Amino acid sequence: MEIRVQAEPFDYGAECNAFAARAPGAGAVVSFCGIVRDASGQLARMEIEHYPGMTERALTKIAAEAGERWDLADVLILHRHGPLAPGETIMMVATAARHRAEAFAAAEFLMDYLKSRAPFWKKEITATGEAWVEAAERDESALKRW
Amino acid sequence: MEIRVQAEPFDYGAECNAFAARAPGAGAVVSFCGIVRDASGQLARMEIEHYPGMTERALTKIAAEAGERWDLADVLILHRHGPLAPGETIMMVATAARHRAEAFAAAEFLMDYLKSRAPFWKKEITATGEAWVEAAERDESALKRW
Amino acid sequence: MTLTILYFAWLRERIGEPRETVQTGAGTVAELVEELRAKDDRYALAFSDLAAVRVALDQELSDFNAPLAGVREVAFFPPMTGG
Amino acid sequence: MTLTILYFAWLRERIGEPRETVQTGAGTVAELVEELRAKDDRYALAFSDLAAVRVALDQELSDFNAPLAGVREVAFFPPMTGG
Repeated sequence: MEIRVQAEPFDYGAECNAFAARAPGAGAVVSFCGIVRDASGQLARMEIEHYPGMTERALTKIAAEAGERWDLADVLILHRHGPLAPGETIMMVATAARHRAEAFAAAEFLMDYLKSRAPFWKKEITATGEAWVEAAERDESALKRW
Repeated sequence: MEIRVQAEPFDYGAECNAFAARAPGAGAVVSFCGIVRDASGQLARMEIEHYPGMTERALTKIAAEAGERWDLADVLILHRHGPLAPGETIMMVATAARHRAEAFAAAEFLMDYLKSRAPFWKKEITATGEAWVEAAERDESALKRW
Repeated sequence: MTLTILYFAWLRERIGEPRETVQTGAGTVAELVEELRAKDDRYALAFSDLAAVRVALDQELSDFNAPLAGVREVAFFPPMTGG
Repeated sequence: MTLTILYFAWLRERIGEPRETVQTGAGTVAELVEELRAKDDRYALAFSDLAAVRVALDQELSDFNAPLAGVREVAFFPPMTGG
Protein backbone atom coordinates (compact mmCIF):
# COMPACT_ATOMS: atom_id res chain seq x y z
CA MET A 1 0.00 0.00 0.00
CA GLU A 2 1.30 3.42 -0.91
CA ILE A 3 -0.17 6.78 0.15
CA ARG A 4 1.35 10.01 -1.12
CA VAL A 5 0.22 13.60 -0.53
CA GLN A 6 2.33 16.12 -2.35
CA ALA A 7 2.39 19.59 -3.91
CA GLU A 8 4.57 18.44 -6.82
CA PRO A 9 3.07 17.30 -10.13
CA PHE A 10 3.25 13.59 -10.84
CA ASP A 11 3.32 11.56 -14.05
CA TYR A 12 0.07 9.58 -14.14
CA GLY A 13 1.27 7.14 -16.80
CA ALA A 14 4.59 6.50 -15.11
CA GLU A 15 2.78 5.84 -11.83
CA CYS A 16 0.39 3.44 -13.60
CA ASN A 17 3.31 1.53 -15.11
CA ALA A 18 5.26 1.36 -11.85
CA PHE A 19 2.16 0.19 -10.01
CA ALA A 20 1.32 -2.49 -12.60
CA ALA A 21 4.93 -3.71 -12.64
CA ARG A 22 5.10 -4.33 -8.91
CA ALA A 23 1.92 -6.42 -8.76
CA PRO A 24 2.99 -9.32 -11.00
CA GLY A 25 0.61 -11.83 -9.42
CA ALA A 26 -2.36 -9.60 -10.13
CA GLY A 27 -3.99 -9.95 -13.52
CA ALA A 28 -6.17 -6.87 -13.16
CA VAL A 29 -5.12 -3.27 -12.57
CA VAL A 30 -7.63 -0.42 -12.36
CA SER A 31 -6.59 3.19 -12.15
CA PHE A 32 -8.48 6.44 -11.86
CA CYS A 33 -7.22 9.97 -12.28
CA GLY A 34 -8.94 13.25 -11.61
CA ILE A 35 -8.08 16.20 -13.83
CA VAL A 36 -8.68 19.92 -13.20
CA ARG A 37 -11.71 20.61 -15.36
CA ASP A 38 -12.48 24.09 -16.68
CA ALA A 39 -16.22 23.84 -17.19
CA SER A 40 -16.69 27.62 -17.47
CA GLY A 41 -13.70 28.31 -19.71
CA GLN A 42 -12.76 30.98 -17.12
CA LEU A 43 -10.67 28.98 -14.68
CA ALA A 44 -7.25 30.50 -13.92
CA ARG A 45 -6.29 27.84 -11.40
CA MET A 46 -7.51 25.51 -8.68
CA GLU A 47 -6.12 25.56 -5.16
CA ILE A 48 -6.32 22.52 -2.97
CA GLU A 49 -6.05 22.93 0.78
CA HIS A 50 -5.63 19.93 3.04
CA TYR A 51 -5.12 19.04 6.69
CA PRO A 52 -1.57 17.69 7.00
CA GLY A 53 -1.47 14.71 9.30
CA MET A 54 -5.18 13.97 9.18
CA THR A 55 -5.00 13.62 5.39
CA GLU A 56 -2.43 10.82 5.48
CA ARG A 57 -4.26 9.18 8.37
CA ALA A 58 -7.64 9.29 6.57
CA LEU A 59 -6.21 7.97 3.29
CA THR A 60 -4.36 5.16 5.06
CA LYS A 61 -7.58 4.18 6.83
CA ILE A 62 -9.57 4.18 3.57
CA ALA A 63 -6.93 2.08 1.81
CA ALA A 64 -6.77 -0.38 4.72
CA GLU A 65 -10.56 -0.68 4.70
CA ALA A 66 -10.46 -1.52 0.98
CA GLY A 67 -7.81 -4.15 1.70
CA GLU A 68 -10.11 -5.77 4.24
CA ARG A 69 -13.12 -5.81 1.93
CA TRP A 70 -11.40 -7.12 -1.22
CA ASP A 71 -8.51 -9.44 -1.96
CA LEU A 72 -6.10 -6.84 -3.32
CA ALA A 73 -2.48 -7.27 -4.37
CA ASP A 74 -1.78 -3.55 -3.96
CA VAL A 75 -3.33 -0.10 -3.53
CA LEU A 76 -1.99 3.35 -4.41
CA ILE A 77 -3.48 6.72 -3.48
CA LEU A 78 -1.72 9.87 -4.64
CA HIS A 79 -3.22 13.34 -4.10
CA ARG A 80 -1.81 16.78 -4.78
CA HIS A 81 -2.37 19.99 -2.84
CA GLY A 82 -1.58 23.63 -3.58
CA PRO A 83 -2.16 25.46 -6.88
CA LEU A 84 -3.05 23.47 -10.03
CA ALA A 85 -3.62 24.68 -13.60
CA PRO A 86 -6.55 23.51 -15.78
CA GLY A 87 -5.70 20.14 -17.33
CA GLU A 88 -3.33 19.15 -14.53
CA THR A 89 -3.79 15.85 -12.75
CA ILE A 90 -5.17 16.34 -9.24
CA MET A 91 -4.97 12.83 -7.92
CA MET A 92 -5.05 9.14 -8.75
CA VAL A 93 -5.89 5.83 -7.19
CA ALA A 94 -4.84 2.41 -8.46
CA THR A 95 -5.82 -1.08 -7.36
CA ALA A 96 -4.42 -4.47 -8.34
CA ALA A 97 -6.23 -7.75 -7.85
CA ARG A 98 -6.46 -11.24 -9.23
CA HIS A 99 -9.86 -10.53 -10.81
CA ARG A 100 -11.17 -7.36 -12.38
CA ALA A 101 -14.39 -7.17 -10.34
CA GLU A 102 -12.38 -6.75 -7.13
CA ALA A 103 -10.03 -4.18 -8.63
CA PHE A 104 -12.96 -2.12 -9.98
CA ALA A 105 -15.00 -2.29 -6.77
CA ALA A 106 -12.03 -1.32 -4.62
CA ALA A 107 -11.10 1.62 -6.88
CA GLU A 108 -14.67 2.96 -6.76
CA PHE A 109 -14.77 2.49 -3.00
CA LEU A 110 -11.49 4.40 -2.58
CA MET A 111 -12.80 7.25 -4.71
CA ASP A 112 -16.16 7.45 -2.95
CA TYR A 113 -14.53 7.62 0.49
CA LEU A 114 -11.71 9.88 -0.58
CA LYS A 115 -14.21 12.40 -2.02
CA SER A 116 -16.15 12.84 1.19
CA ARG A 117 -13.94 11.59 4.02
CA ALA A 118 -10.44 12.82 3.29
CA PRO A 119 -9.72 16.43 4.36
CA PHE A 120 -9.17 18.19 1.04
CA TRP A 121 -10.93 21.36 -0.09
CA LYS A 122 -10.89 22.76 -3.59
CA LYS A 123 -11.11 26.43 -4.50
CA GLU A 124 -11.58 27.66 -8.05
CA ILE A 125 -9.95 30.96 -9.02
CA THR A 126 -11.17 32.81 -12.13
CA ALA A 127 -10.35 36.25 -13.51
CA THR A 128 -13.39 37.65 -11.70
CA GLY A 129 -13.14 35.98 -8.32
CA GLU A 130 -12.76 32.80 -6.37
CA ALA A 131 -15.11 30.22 -4.87
CA TRP A 132 -14.81 27.10 -2.76
CA VAL A 133 -16.13 24.03 -4.55
CA GLU A 134 -19.23 22.82 -2.77
CA ALA A 135 -19.58 19.19 -1.82
CA ALA A 136 -22.02 17.41 -4.14
CA GLU A 137 -24.98 15.65 -2.60
CA ARG A 138 -24.33 12.70 -4.92
CA ASP A 139 -20.85 12.28 -3.40
CA GLU A 140 -22.29 11.85 0.08
CA SER A 141 -24.99 9.51 -1.28
CA ALA A 142 -22.36 7.44 -3.05
CA LEU A 143 -21.09 6.21 0.32
CA LYS A 144 -24.37 4.47 1.11
CA ARG A 145 -23.78 1.62 -1.30
CA TRP A 146 -20.75 0.29 0.56
CA MET B 1 -13.17 6.51 -29.84
CA GLU B 2 -10.07 4.45 -30.57
CA ILE B 3 -9.92 0.67 -31.15
CA ARG B 4 -6.58 -1.05 -31.66
CA VAL B 5 -5.85 -4.76 -32.12
CA GLN B 6 -2.16 -5.49 -32.45
CA ALA B 7 0.57 -8.07 -31.93
CA GLU B 8 3.08 -5.46 -30.76
CA PRO B 9 3.57 -4.64 -27.07
CA PHE B 10 2.26 -1.28 -25.94
CA ASP B 11 3.21 1.08 -23.12
CA TYR B 12 0.24 1.13 -20.73
CA GLY B 13 1.36 4.28 -18.91
CA ALA B 14 2.08 6.17 -22.13
CA GLU B 15 -1.36 5.20 -23.45
CA CYS B 16 -2.97 6.36 -20.19
CA ASN B 17 -1.21 9.72 -20.42
CA ALA B 18 -2.06 10.23 -24.09
CA PHE B 19 -5.69 9.31 -23.42
CA ALA B 20 -6.00 11.62 -20.41
CA ALA B 21 -4.35 14.49 -22.31
CA ARG B 22 -6.79 14.40 -25.21
CA ALA B 23 -9.90 14.54 -23.02
CA PRO B 24 -9.36 17.94 -21.38
CA GLY B 25 -13.05 18.56 -20.68
CA ALA B 26 -13.35 15.30 -18.76
CA GLY B 27 -12.49 15.42 -15.09
CA ALA B 28 -12.49 11.66 -14.64
CA VAL B 29 -10.39 9.04 -16.41
CA VAL B 30 -10.62 5.33 -15.59
CA SER B 31 -8.29 2.78 -17.06
CA PHE B 32 -7.99 -0.96 -16.77
CA CYS B 33 -5.17 -3.21 -17.84
CA GLY B 34 -5.00 -6.98 -17.95
CA ILE B 35 -1.63 -8.61 -17.29
CA VAL B 36 -0.51 -12.18 -18.09
CA ARG B 37 -0.73 -13.88 -14.73
CA ASP B 38 1.34 -16.93 -13.88
CA ALA B 39 -0.80 -18.52 -11.19
CA SER B 40 0.98 -21.89 -11.38
CA GLY B 41 4.54 -20.55 -11.57
CA GLN B 42 4.89 -22.80 -14.64
CA LEU B 43 3.70 -20.53 -17.42
CA ALA B 44 6.13 -20.24 -20.34
CA ARG B 45 3.86 -17.99 -22.40
CA MET B 46 0.32 -17.15 -23.33
CA GLU B 47 -0.92 -17.17 -26.91
CA ILE B 48 -3.90 -15.13 -27.94
CA GLU B 49 -5.78 -16.05 -31.07
CA HIS B 50 -8.39 -13.77 -32.53
CA TYR B 51 -10.74 -13.42 -35.50
CA PRO B 52 -9.41 -10.56 -37.64
CA GLY B 53 -12.25 -8.46 -38.93
CA MET B 54 -14.84 -9.65 -36.46
CA THR B 55 -12.61 -8.55 -33.55
CA GLU B 56 -12.50 -4.91 -34.65
CA ARG B 57 -16.21 -5.01 -35.50
CA ALA B 58 -17.15 -6.44 -32.07
CA LEU B 59 -14.95 -3.99 -30.16
CA THR B 60 -16.31 -1.02 -32.12
CA LYS B 61 -19.86 -2.16 -31.37
CA ILE B 62 -19.11 -2.54 -27.64
CA ALA B 63 -17.48 0.90 -27.47
CA ALA B 64 -20.36 2.50 -29.38
CA GLU B 65 -22.85 0.86 -27.02
CA ALA B 66 -20.96 2.31 -24.02
CA GLY B 67 -21.07 5.72 -25.69
CA GLU B 68 -24.85 5.46 -25.97
CA ARG B 69 -25.34 4.42 -22.36
CA TRP B 70 -23.05 6.99 -20.70
CA ASP B 71 -21.98 10.52 -21.42
CA LEU B 72 -18.36 9.82 -22.32
CA ALA B 73 -15.72 12.20 -23.59
CA ASP B 74 -13.65 9.34 -25.03
CA VAL B 75 -13.13 5.57 -25.09
CA LEU B 76 -10.03 3.50 -25.86
CA ILE B 77 -9.82 -0.27 -26.32
CA LEU B 78 -6.44 -1.82 -27.07
CA HIS B 79 -5.94 -5.60 -27.24
CA ARG B 80 -2.92 -7.64 -28.20
CA HIS B 81 -2.81 -11.02 -29.95
CA GLY B 82 -0.05 -13.54 -30.52
CA PRO B 83 2.50 -14.76 -27.95
CA LEU B 84 2.85 -12.94 -24.61
CA ALA B 85 5.24 -13.56 -21.72
CA PRO B 86 4.16 -13.63 -18.06
CA GLY B 87 3.93 -10.09 -16.73
CA GLU B 88 3.21 -8.58 -20.15
CA THR B 89 0.19 -6.37 -20.65
CA ILE B 90 -2.54 -8.14 -22.63
CA MET B 91 -4.98 -5.31 -23.13
CA MET B 92 -6.39 -2.11 -21.74
CA VAL B 93 -9.52 -0.03 -21.82
CA ALA B 94 -9.82 3.62 -20.83
CA THR B 95 -12.85 5.86 -20.43
CA ALA B 96 -13.10 9.60 -19.87
CA ALA B 97 -16.16 11.38 -18.55
CA ARG B 98 -17.23 14.46 -16.66
CA HIS B 99 -18.03 12.45 -13.54
CA ARG B 100 -16.30 9.41 -12.13
CA ALA B 101 -19.42 7.24 -11.82
CA GLU B 102 -19.90 7.29 -15.60
CA ALA B 103 -16.24 6.59 -16.33
CA PHE B 104 -16.20 3.64 -13.90
CA ALA B 105 -19.48 2.14 -15.12
CA ALA B 106 -18.46 2.41 -18.77
CA ALA B 107 -15.05 0.82 -18.13
CA GLU B 108 -16.65 -2.13 -16.33
CA PHE B 109 -19.21 -2.50 -19.10
CA LEU B 110 -16.47 -2.53 -21.75
CA MET B 111 -14.57 -5.19 -19.84
CA ASP B 112 -17.60 -7.37 -19.23
CA TYR B 113 -18.59 -7.36 -22.89
CA LEU B 114 -15.06 -7.63 -24.18
CA LYS B 115 -14.46 -10.74 -22.04
CA SER B 116 -17.38 -12.70 -23.44
CA ARG B 117 -18.35 -11.07 -26.74
CA ALA B 118 -15.10 -10.21 -28.52
CA PRO B 119 -13.48 -13.10 -30.44
CA PHE B 120 -10.27 -13.67 -28.50
CA TRP B 121 -9.07 -17.03 -27.17
CA LYS B 122 -6.24 -17.53 -24.72
CA LYS B 123 -3.98 -20.55 -24.57
CA GLU B 124 -1.50 -21.15 -21.75
CA ILE B 125 1.76 -22.92 -22.59
CA THR B 126 3.80 -24.51 -19.79
CA ALA B 127 6.87 -26.76 -19.85
CA THR B 128 4.60 -29.80 -19.66
CA GLY B 129 1.87 -28.91 -22.12
CA GLU B 130 -0.66 -26.40 -23.29
CA ALA B 131 -4.30 -25.67 -22.57
CA TRP B 132 -6.96 -23.31 -23.81
CA VAL B 133 -8.25 -21.04 -21.05
CA GLU B 134 -11.86 -21.90 -20.33
CA ALA B 135 -14.47 -19.20 -20.18
CA ALA B 136 -15.49 -18.49 -16.59
CA GLU B 137 -19.15 -18.78 -15.66
CA ARG B 138 -18.81 -15.52 -13.73
CA ASP B 139 -17.80 -13.73 -16.94
CA GLU B 140 -21.00 -14.75 -18.68
CA SER B 141 -23.03 -13.87 -15.56
CA ALA B 142 -21.38 -10.45 -15.38
CA LEU B 143 -23.25 -9.43 -18.54
CA LYS B 144 -26.62 -9.76 -16.86
CA ARG B 145 -26.24 -6.61 -14.82
CA TRP B 146 -26.16 -4.28 -17.84
CA MET C 1 -24.31 -22.24 -51.97
CA THR C 2 -20.60 -21.62 -51.39
CA LEU C 3 -19.60 -20.89 -47.82
CA THR C 4 -16.27 -20.02 -46.24
CA ILE C 5 -16.00 -21.72 -42.86
CA LEU C 6 -13.50 -20.54 -40.25
CA TYR C 7 -12.43 -22.43 -37.12
CA PHE C 8 -10.70 -20.93 -34.09
CA ALA C 9 -8.90 -22.14 -30.97
CA TRP C 10 -9.49 -25.81 -30.14
CA LEU C 11 -12.03 -26.22 -32.94
CA ARG C 12 -9.31 -25.22 -35.37
CA GLU C 13 -6.89 -27.66 -33.73
CA ARG C 14 -9.34 -30.59 -33.75
CA ILE C 15 -10.34 -30.02 -37.35
CA GLY C 16 -6.77 -29.34 -38.39
CA GLU C 17 -7.54 -26.40 -40.66
CA PRO C 18 -8.21 -22.71 -39.96
CA ARG C 19 -10.59 -22.37 -42.91
CA GLU C 20 -12.23 -24.21 -45.76
CA THR C 21 -14.70 -23.53 -48.53
CA VAL C 22 -17.72 -25.81 -48.80
CA GLN C 23 -20.60 -26.30 -51.18
CA THR C 24 -23.74 -26.89 -49.16
CA GLY C 25 -27.50 -26.92 -49.36
CA ALA C 26 -27.87 -26.60 -45.58
CA GLY C 27 -30.66 -24.24 -44.61
CA THR C 28 -29.47 -23.53 -41.06
CA VAL C 29 -26.28 -23.60 -39.04
CA ALA C 30 -27.48 -26.79 -37.33
CA GLU C 31 -27.91 -28.48 -40.72
CA LEU C 32 -24.44 -27.36 -41.75
CA VAL C 33 -23.01 -28.84 -38.55
CA GLU C 34 -24.76 -32.16 -39.33
CA GLU C 35 -23.19 -32.21 -42.78
CA LEU C 36 -19.75 -31.51 -41.34
CA ARG C 37 -20.09 -34.17 -38.63
CA ALA C 38 -20.91 -36.73 -41.31
CA LYS C 39 -17.79 -35.84 -43.32
CA ASP C 40 -15.11 -37.03 -40.94
CA ASP C 41 -14.35 -38.07 -37.35
CA ARG C 42 -12.36 -34.87 -36.81
CA TYR C 43 -15.56 -32.90 -37.31
CA ALA C 44 -17.61 -35.30 -35.21
CA LEU C 45 -15.10 -34.76 -32.38
CA ALA C 46 -14.97 -30.98 -32.79
CA PHE C 47 -18.77 -30.72 -32.79
CA SER C 48 -19.42 -33.40 -30.14
CA ASP C 49 -20.64 -30.86 -27.56
CA LEU C 50 -22.45 -27.97 -29.19
CA ALA C 51 -22.95 -26.28 -25.80
CA ALA C 52 -19.21 -25.51 -25.98
CA VAL C 53 -19.37 -24.10 -29.51
CA ARG C 54 -20.28 -20.58 -30.61
CA VAL C 55 -21.06 -19.49 -34.15
CA ALA C 56 -20.73 -16.22 -36.03
CA LEU C 57 -22.36 -15.49 -39.39
CA ASP C 58 -20.57 -12.86 -41.46
CA GLN C 59 -18.71 -11.80 -38.30
CA GLU C 60 -21.79 -11.33 -36.11
CA LEU C 61 -22.53 -13.69 -33.22
CA SER C 62 -25.47 -15.93 -34.06
CA ASP C 63 -26.91 -19.31 -33.07
CA PHE C 64 -27.45 -22.80 -34.43
CA ASN C 65 -31.03 -22.16 -35.51
CA ALA C 66 -30.08 -19.22 -37.70
CA PRO C 67 -30.77 -19.55 -41.45
CA LEU C 68 -27.79 -19.51 -43.81
CA ALA C 69 -29.52 -17.75 -46.70
CA GLY C 70 -27.31 -14.90 -47.92
CA VAL C 71 -24.48 -15.79 -45.55
CA ARG C 72 -20.92 -15.90 -46.97
CA GLU C 73 -18.73 -16.59 -43.92
CA VAL C 74 -19.48 -18.93 -41.02
CA ALA C 75 -17.12 -19.16 -38.04
CA PHE C 76 -17.10 -21.77 -35.27
CA PHE C 77 -15.21 -21.24 -32.03
CA PRO C 78 -15.30 -21.91 -28.27
CA PRO C 79 -16.67 -19.35 -25.77
CA MET C 80 -14.50 -16.26 -25.96
CA THR C 81 -11.83 -15.51 -23.37
CA GLY C 82 -10.53 -12.03 -24.13
CA GLY C 83 -9.60 -9.32 -21.69
CA MET D 1 -7.96 22.55 29.34
CA THR D 2 -5.72 23.82 26.53
CA LEU D 3 -6.89 23.07 23.00
CA THR D 4 -5.37 23.73 19.61
CA ILE D 5 -8.10 24.69 17.15
CA LEU D 6 -7.54 24.49 13.40
CA TYR D 7 -9.70 26.04 10.69
CA PHE D 8 -9.72 25.10 7.01
CA ALA D 9 -11.12 26.45 3.75
CA TRP D 10 -13.82 29.09 4.13
CA LEU D 11 -13.91 28.67 7.93
CA ARG D 12 -10.24 29.66 7.99
CA GLU D 13 -10.97 32.62 5.73
CA ARG D 14 -13.94 33.86 7.77
CA ILE D 15 -12.10 33.54 11.07
CA GLY D 16 -8.93 34.97 9.59
CA GLU D 17 -6.53 32.51 11.26
CA PRO D 18 -5.55 28.94 10.40
CA ARG D 19 -5.06 27.99 14.05
CA GLU D 20 -5.25 29.23 17.61
CA THR D 21 -4.75 27.92 21.11
CA VAL D 22 -7.62 28.36 23.59
CA GLN D 23 -8.21 27.74 27.25
CA THR D 24 -11.67 26.29 27.69
CA GLY D 25 -13.89 24.42 30.10
CA ALA D 26 -16.24 23.25 27.32
CA GLY D 27 -17.36 19.67 27.79
CA THR D 28 -18.40 19.04 24.18
CA VAL D 29 -17.70 20.35 20.71
CA ALA D 30 -21.08 22.12 20.74
CA GLU D 31 -20.16 23.95 23.96
CA LEU D 32 -16.80 24.97 22.45
CA VAL D 33 -18.60 26.35 19.39
CA GLU D 34 -20.89 28.41 21.68
CA GLU D 35 -17.84 29.88 23.43
CA LEU D 36 -16.23 30.75 20.11
CA ARG D 37 -19.42 32.32 18.73
CA ALA D 38 -19.60 34.55 21.79
CA LYS D 39 -16.01 35.78 21.29
CA ASP D 40 -16.36 37.70 18.07
CA ASP D 41 -18.59 38.31 15.04
CA ARG D 42 -16.11 36.50 12.80
CA TYR D 43 -16.79 33.31 14.74
CA ALA D 44 -20.53 33.93 14.79
CA LEU D 45 -20.40 34.22 10.98
CA ALA D 46 -18.19 31.16 10.51
CA PHE D 47 -20.41 29.02 12.71
CA SER D 48 -23.76 30.47 11.59
CA ASP D 49 -24.81 27.25 9.84
CA LEU D 50 -23.48 24.19 11.62
CA ALA D 51 -24.99 21.89 8.98
CA ALA D 52 -22.19 23.17 6.74
CA VAL D 53 -19.44 22.54 9.29
CA ARG D 54 -17.57 19.33 10.02
CA VAL D 55 -15.37 18.67 13.03
CA ALA D 56 -12.37 16.41 13.64
CA LEU D 57 -10.99 15.59 17.10
CA ASP D 58 -7.31 14.67 17.11
CA GLN D 59 -7.53 14.14 13.34
CA GLU D 60 -10.52 11.79 13.39
CA LEU D 61 -13.91 12.88 12.06
CA SER D 62 -16.35 13.40 14.92
CA ASP D 63 -19.54 15.34 15.66
CA PHE D 64 -20.82 18.25 17.70
CA ASN D 65 -22.07 16.11 20.57
CA ALA D 66 -18.68 14.50 21.14
CA PRO D 67 -16.99 15.11 24.52
CA LEU D 68 -13.69 17.02 24.56
CA ALA D 69 -12.13 15.18 27.50
CA GLY D 70 -8.58 14.13 26.56
CA VAL D 71 -8.71 15.89 23.19
CA ARG D 72 -5.75 18.07 22.17
CA GLU D 73 -6.56 19.19 18.63
CA VAL D 74 -9.96 20.26 17.28
CA ALA D 75 -10.42 21.09 13.60
CA PHE D 76 -13.39 22.79 11.94
CA PHE D 77 -13.93 22.72 8.18
CA PRO D 78 -16.58 22.51 5.46
CA PRO D 79 -17.65 19.23 3.84
CA MET D 80 -14.63 17.76 2.10
CA THR D 81 -14.18 18.00 -1.66
CA GLY D 82 -11.17 15.86 -2.52
CA GLY D 83 -10.66 13.58 -5.46
